[in-house]
Amino acid sequence: MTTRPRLATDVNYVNGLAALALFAVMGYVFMTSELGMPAGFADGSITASIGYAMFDMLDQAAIEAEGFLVAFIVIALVLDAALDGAVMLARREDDESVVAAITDGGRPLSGRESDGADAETATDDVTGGDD
Amino acid sequence: MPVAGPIEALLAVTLVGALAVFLAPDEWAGKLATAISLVPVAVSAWMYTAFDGAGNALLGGDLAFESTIGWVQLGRYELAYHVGLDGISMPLLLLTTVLTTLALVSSWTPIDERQSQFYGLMLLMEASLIGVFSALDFFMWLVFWEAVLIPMYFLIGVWGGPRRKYAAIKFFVYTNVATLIMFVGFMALVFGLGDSISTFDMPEIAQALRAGGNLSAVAGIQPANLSLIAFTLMFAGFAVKVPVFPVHTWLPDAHVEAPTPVSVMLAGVLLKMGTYALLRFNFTMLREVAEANAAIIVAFGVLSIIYGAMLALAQQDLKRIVAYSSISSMGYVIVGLVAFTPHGFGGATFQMISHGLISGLMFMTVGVIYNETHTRMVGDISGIADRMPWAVGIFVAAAFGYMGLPFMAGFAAEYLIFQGAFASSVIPAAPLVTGVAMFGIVIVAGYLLWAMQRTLFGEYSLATDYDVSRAPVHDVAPLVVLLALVIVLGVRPGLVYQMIQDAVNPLLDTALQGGVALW
Amino acid sequence: MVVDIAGFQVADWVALVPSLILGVTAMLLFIVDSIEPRPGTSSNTVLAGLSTLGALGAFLVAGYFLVLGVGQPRGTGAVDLFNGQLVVDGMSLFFVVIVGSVTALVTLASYDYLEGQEYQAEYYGLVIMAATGMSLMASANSLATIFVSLELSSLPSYALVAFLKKNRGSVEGGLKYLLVGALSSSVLVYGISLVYAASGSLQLNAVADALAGGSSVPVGILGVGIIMVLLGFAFKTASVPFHFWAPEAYEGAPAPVSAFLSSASKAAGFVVAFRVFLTAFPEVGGLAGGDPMVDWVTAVTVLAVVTMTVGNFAAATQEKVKRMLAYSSVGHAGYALIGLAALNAPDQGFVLGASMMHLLVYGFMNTGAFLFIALTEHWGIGRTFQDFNGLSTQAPLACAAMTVFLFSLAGLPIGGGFISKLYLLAATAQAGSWLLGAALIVNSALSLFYYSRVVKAMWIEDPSADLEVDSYPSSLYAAVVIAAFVTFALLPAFGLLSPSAFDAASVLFG
Amino acid sequence: MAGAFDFVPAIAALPLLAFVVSLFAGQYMPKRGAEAGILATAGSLVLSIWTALTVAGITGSATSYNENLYTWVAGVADGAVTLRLGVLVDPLTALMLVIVSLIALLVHVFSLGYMNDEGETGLPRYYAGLGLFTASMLAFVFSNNLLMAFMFFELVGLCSYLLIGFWFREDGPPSAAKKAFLVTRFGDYFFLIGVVGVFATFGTGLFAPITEGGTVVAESFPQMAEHALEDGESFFGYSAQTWITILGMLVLGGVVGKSAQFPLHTWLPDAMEGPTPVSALIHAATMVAAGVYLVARMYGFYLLSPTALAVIALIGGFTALFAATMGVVKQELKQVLAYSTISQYGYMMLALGSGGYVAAVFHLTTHAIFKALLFLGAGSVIIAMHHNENMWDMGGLKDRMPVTYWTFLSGSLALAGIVPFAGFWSKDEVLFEALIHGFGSTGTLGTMFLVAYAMGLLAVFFTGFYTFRMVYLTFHGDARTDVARDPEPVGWNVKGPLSVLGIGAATVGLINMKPIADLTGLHIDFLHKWLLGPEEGGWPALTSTGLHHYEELMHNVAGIDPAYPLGETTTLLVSALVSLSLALAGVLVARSLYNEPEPVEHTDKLGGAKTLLMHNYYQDEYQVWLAQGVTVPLARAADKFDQGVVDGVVNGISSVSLFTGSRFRRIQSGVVTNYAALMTLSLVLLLVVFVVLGGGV
Amino acid sequence: MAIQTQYFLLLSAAVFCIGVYGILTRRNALVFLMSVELMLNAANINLVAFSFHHGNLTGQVFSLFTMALAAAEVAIGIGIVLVLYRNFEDIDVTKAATMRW
Repeated sequence: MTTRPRLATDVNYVNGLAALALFAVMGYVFMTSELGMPAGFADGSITASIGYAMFDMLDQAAIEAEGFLVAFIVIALVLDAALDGAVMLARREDDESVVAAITDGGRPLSGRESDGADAETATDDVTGGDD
Repeated sequence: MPVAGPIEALLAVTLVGALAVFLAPDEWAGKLATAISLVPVAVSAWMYTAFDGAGNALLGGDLAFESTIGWVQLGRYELAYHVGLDGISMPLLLLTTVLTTLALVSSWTPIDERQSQFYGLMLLMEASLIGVFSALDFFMWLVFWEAVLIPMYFLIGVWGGPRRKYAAIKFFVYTNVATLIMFVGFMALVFGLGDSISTFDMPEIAQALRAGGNLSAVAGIQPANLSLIAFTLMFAGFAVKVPVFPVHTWLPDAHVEAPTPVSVMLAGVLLKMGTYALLRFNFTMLREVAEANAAIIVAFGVLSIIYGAMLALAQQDLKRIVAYSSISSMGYVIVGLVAFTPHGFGGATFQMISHGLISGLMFMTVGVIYNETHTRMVGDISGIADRMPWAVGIFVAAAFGYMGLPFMAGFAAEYLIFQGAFASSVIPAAPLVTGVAMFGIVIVAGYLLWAMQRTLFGEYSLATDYDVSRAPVHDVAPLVVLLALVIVLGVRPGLVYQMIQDAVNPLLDTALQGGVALW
Repeated sequence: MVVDIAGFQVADWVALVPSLILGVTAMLLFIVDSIEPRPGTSSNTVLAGLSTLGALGAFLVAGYFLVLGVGQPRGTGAVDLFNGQLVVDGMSLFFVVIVGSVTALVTLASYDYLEGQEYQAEYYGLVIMAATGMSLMASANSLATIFVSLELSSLPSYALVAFLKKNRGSVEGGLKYLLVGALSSSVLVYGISLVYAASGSLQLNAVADALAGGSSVPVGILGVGIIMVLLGFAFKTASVPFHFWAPEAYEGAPAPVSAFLSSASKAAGFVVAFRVFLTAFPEVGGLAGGDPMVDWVTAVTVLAVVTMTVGNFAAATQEKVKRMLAYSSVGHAGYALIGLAALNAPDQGFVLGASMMHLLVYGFMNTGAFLFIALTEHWGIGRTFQDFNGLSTQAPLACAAMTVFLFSLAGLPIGGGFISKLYLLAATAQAGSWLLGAALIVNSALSLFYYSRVVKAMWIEDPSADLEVDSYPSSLYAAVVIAAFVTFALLPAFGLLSPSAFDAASVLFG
Repeated sequence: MAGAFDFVPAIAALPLLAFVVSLFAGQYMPKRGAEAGILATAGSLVLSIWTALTVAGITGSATSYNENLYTWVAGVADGAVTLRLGVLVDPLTALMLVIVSLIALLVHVFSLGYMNDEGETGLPRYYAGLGLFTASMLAFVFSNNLLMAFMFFELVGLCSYLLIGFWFREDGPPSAAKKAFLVTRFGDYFFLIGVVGVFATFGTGLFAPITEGGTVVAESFPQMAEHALEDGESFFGYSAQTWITILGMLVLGGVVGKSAQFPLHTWLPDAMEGPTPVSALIHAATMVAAGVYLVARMYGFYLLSPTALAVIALIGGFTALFAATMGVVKQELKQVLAYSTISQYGYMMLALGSGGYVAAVFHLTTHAIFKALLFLGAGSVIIAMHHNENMWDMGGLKDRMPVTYWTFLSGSLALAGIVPFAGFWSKDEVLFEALIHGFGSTGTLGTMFLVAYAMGLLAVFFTGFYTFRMVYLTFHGDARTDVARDPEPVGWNVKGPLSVLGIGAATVGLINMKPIADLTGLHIDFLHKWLLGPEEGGWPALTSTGLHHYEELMHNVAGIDPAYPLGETTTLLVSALVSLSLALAGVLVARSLYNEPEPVEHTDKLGGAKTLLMHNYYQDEYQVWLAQGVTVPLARAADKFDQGVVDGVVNGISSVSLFTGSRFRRIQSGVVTNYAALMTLSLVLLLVVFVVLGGGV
Repeated sequence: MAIQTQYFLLLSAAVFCIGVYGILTRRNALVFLMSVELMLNAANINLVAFSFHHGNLTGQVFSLFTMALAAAEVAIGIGIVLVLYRNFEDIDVTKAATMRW
């Protein structure tokens, strides 16, 4: 029962090798790439320019950037949706009674004893799976 | 051009009829479907008498009952509803309508559950088959071509024998793959024609290909090789439908499991789709490749004939015997086609008709006997002639028809094929090859006579526990009609052979050069 | 800025109306949700009706715009909005049509499906929000916009998959979807950052311009970026190797959500992929001639082959219909990828158009198939193939519809799937991509096998004694039947939409 | 003006009508369809005689007739042959028409006694079969081209099948019917190739050219072959000579099958399972003659190929001897007759092969009469014996059924070749022709003829022996069973035909008493003149089926010439004496062995040869082995191959796919960490392939 | 003297791969989410660095959006982890493996 992060003792190091391999490839590619010297920013307030860029007021920005107004509006929607979704998921029903789980039909599932749920959380009748 | 011609009427009647039959109660679905199917028979019979086509549909001949409607614009290509008949498709259309009606009548006895679905599907199949034989736009043709599979799948799967599910899915997947392969081949040709072609109109494509020099490279493949590849792919695809050795194994399973009327349609009409397509596509559009590879193609034909017949010889199940012999019979068509002679083409086409009738007759007769005995195994029945004299009489007649008895349609067809193939300048060592192919007529006699001796004659006995009596009239009536047709066509092949010749002769008009041999 | 739509001089943002309709609907649903007196008291009818209307509106307006020529060469030409952050052209409208129609079907079907469930307002809100994101993806023309709109479609989807909070399958599906999604979005955003590193821009046309220079482009960095971006989209389209979420999410999710994700979300993923790769990277991929800098065409070819193979082969041996459909959905992603793979063809618009048409038809047939699953879940008859045995005796209409879906998915001429699949095959032939063609044939055959297993169960097998269907939920039925009708009608009426697809596709190739 | 020739098609059409009437209405007729058959065959006989008279010039000037009447398949394109049905009437045709319709009529009448009076069921089917057979046979006879001949050749085969298998409820007849059809089908296979080849080579199958006002409008294929030979053309890569030989040999396949020549003779003894009238009509007098008739019909073609002639002669001579030896040990009446039939047709082949055209036709004629007689006589005995055919159960029937005995004796004398019965004259001429041509022809051809002659001569002895063994066992001595003591009486419908034929067997030889004619100088070789034609020049040269033409060809092309080692008259007499004395020797041996009250089997004296003969030289065995020991296992093997390999591949692909699928789905382990690992790995892989290796760096 | 941009790339790659490593080796759902955050931030490093490299602010601005998104993602993520715990009594991501193959 993990209720809080602990130092993991069952770490799967073998999988980790994939990450190392990825790093090796990426590192190789990056270090062999030819990149010129940084151009650096033009003079002016970076923060203000960021603000202008966010609202598509590019003509007022000191440092050039693309407009991000659409992204800005959309990110608002994203946060909205995330909030809604998170609340929906997190909310605890007052009523702890079990709602019929629609995806599991009323008939026994074949071939998978462990499917469905424990007796107290699901209505599934997992007896006698036929194949 | 008139839009509502007789072909449209045929399609409409069968489709609407199918719908009506689906909704009809089981009790009279069979009668209703039969009644509906009489309309196509009448219409197609009228069409036969009013037939005014001339020449080959794909090579600029005059089409009968032609109509064209724009359908879909797909990228650069224009798809159209384009139908019409020539001397090749008219007899096949007639075969379809007649055989469907007879098959429907022969269903009355064996089909006793889910009848409205059965008869509805049969009519759907008829509609698709009519489409296959009349469509002249490749894509529309393909729609009908594939649409045939769907009713067939259900007809075998629902009403078939013990292994019906296996047979149905095998038939389904096998022929579907074949279609896809063939499709790639044809599309490669269309793309090879490049800008000169902006439709899928088969006549246009065929004429562009035969004009020569219109092909250009596709994806780096040079025109000569392109046509060889296209030919190979299309041949492989159609060969499954025919079927040609070694892609025939779906057929016996499908036949054995299918209920009798479905076997009748399968052997009688569906197999002809394959040879019809071979004739229309491979041998019309890519004649030069076919000629260059005649040796290989004829080898497949001869192999199918002999091998199919040998397999038939080893079978115990009457239906299986007829099924394998269908492979053999269709092999003759291949040999006839590849001969590139007037009688070769004509005989091959005539064989499609005649085999359609005769194999339909054979299957129906076996079905009639099965209806009474509930077995088809050679060892289980003997002396059935004692109890069902008329059915057995027709069986004997049908069997001799199958063996190629003169004055029955089969002899005319096979003789013409042999005549055409013998004189072929395309087939290497044509006389010898023809002679080998002809040996099929001996083997076919062997297994049919053997089967008849064992089942029909001798002392009466039956392994299954059924009381055998004379077959009901509505079982025998279709047999009589078919037998009559077989004899009429055998005595007077010209009834359809005239128009067939008229349509196939243009195929030989121009000599084409430059076909690449596979090796 | 003013554009001419059907003779009216209107502001250019009008072209965005379909997406706006969806966005506004989503907001309305949130409002309904927040003003309801107690959670769950809002009328199901109002919610479902509102969302269906919104989706339908988006669909109709987008379709109407397509007819009018908005965003297309014969009409206004592509409408650039917000300095190229968004673009409304034939392709975007085409995909909004797909998204809108699928969403409408899904919300219609959900009316019955959600009966008695809590959080209905949230459900519809999230669906429409995700749909908004998808419609924006269709129009997004900058990597930034693409990323955020992609997330707008993803985040609600995670929640939707886990919507059945008490159902372990649903939650597990949601979790896997979330985790794989999170991983994928970080890969995507990392890829975007590398593309930015190579080009200095996020706006697609600017990226293309920057990369067209050639010599000074750090090809290695760009290559890593492109591959990562590709994989980011692979997640959205449920393509190998980022498809792992799909079988579980589709299986666990409520069936309408599965329908939604496997049809609309996939289509949206494809439109983004099409747009990014064909607007920003054509020269990099060598489409303009010459050697490719980063051969993403071949990469996509490999992914397409592997995707269709993995999807179909795994689907072939499933026991549960829904999971089979999930895998088949992966397989179809592989088919649609042909649009980006067989680009060696002389007529590239043909290839891409075929892919787009396939996604359109797929939208209807696959949605229909999953909604049929929703129906069976509603009936509670079980999920395995055997559970469907003899279902046609109880529900012939629904089974007939399902047959249409499955056979159309398999590419038989009973629905538009026939033509679209053959067109994809033709595209491979034209491009000479024999590998793709062969893979398509093999997989198509295999798919016919497993699709017909369902058909066989429904029509051929005998029903078990206890099979009983006691209700015929009208809206679910309506959705299934409409989907079936459209699937079927797309066979003869394929030509109504295909010119739009081919035109829109051709435009992308200049 | 409607002459006889306009009614020739009706000769076949009448029995065809009888077929239809018997089949559908026979069961409502008092004689179950026999009426229709008798009327029709009587009509055919009348028309045939009228035709023959017309040909002979009795009803006007002598003439022949050759017209195409029906276009079966019209070849539209260039190079597409047109296939027609037509009528050719020349002396040969006319003669054969009379024979066939006469015997058909008699057999129909006889059947009233054999079938109707015996209370058989299924008689409409029987008479329908007879009617169809008669129609087909007659149409075959007047066919004017090879294809038409083939078509009716096949139809008579069908009728043979149906009639042999008439008693289908028993096991034997259906099996025999199958064998008969199958074996002849095997021969017909070659025949069909020959037909196709002839049409492909010459574009026509006409036996004789069609003339119009003295000019040829359609050439015949023997003529075209002749021209090709003269012009040194080549066909299909072969010289004309070789190709003609090939075609001739192919057609010969059908002949050998139908005329029951070695090695395809095995079906005929089995065919005796059929009703005896059927045996008489089909398996003795007419259908079996079809093969020989065909060779005679296209004799102008065979004369172009000495090789083919030699083969024909050898087959004929060998078969004559071979079958005769087997006839020696048979115990059943009809079996003896069956082998005798095979043997006699061997003589005809011998004659044809060795240039004895007239002799062959002569023997064909006489044999038709006396063999039909013998079979009908046997039928009469069988009726009397309650369908017991074993000669060892008979004996002493002479006194109880005198009509049968005397007519049978007449037939037997004819068969044995005892002067002056019909068989003597014809058989003698056959042997004589073979002899003189054997001496006269050059090179190996002459040697072959002599070999064939020797075999034929030897067979004469056996013929005399088995014939009279049969007569003695059946009619002489004491009755050996109760049935034989009290045989069932037979009616007029049996005796009538027997009488007609019995007189015929005694007298028909008079039509061509060549030796007498040669000795006396009287022109009584009527058949020779009949075939030669009424005038000195024979038939118009254009007809090309006349004897005159054949004689030219024999001399010019085949190199067959007569030579008389002992002088013409002496040779003739010696030849006749030798064959007659051999025949008499055979008769006497039979008499000494079997003409006693209680004859016993002497076959044991043959030692090892007995087994061989009883088993028919194991001909059946090896053919059955070919069918069941070779073909069936081969078919089974093919079936195994098909199920296992061809279909196995199909099923294997499916299994492999599903197995692959079941492995692929294991990738989806359900553990999200594994997914992440796989995603990472594939990312690495893609990066390596498309960035590092792909030239990106 | 600005630092070579390549080293920023290397750094971001390192951070990215550490994130991947975390995902691959740890089973705790929350750790999984944290690792994803690391990967997102690796992208941010790139964006900011190349913003400077190219001399435009596009990357910088975009990095802000990335962060916002990360937050949204975590919100949903936490929600799902919550229901996961309620259903499986655990937040071990490998435990929720009832659906497979």
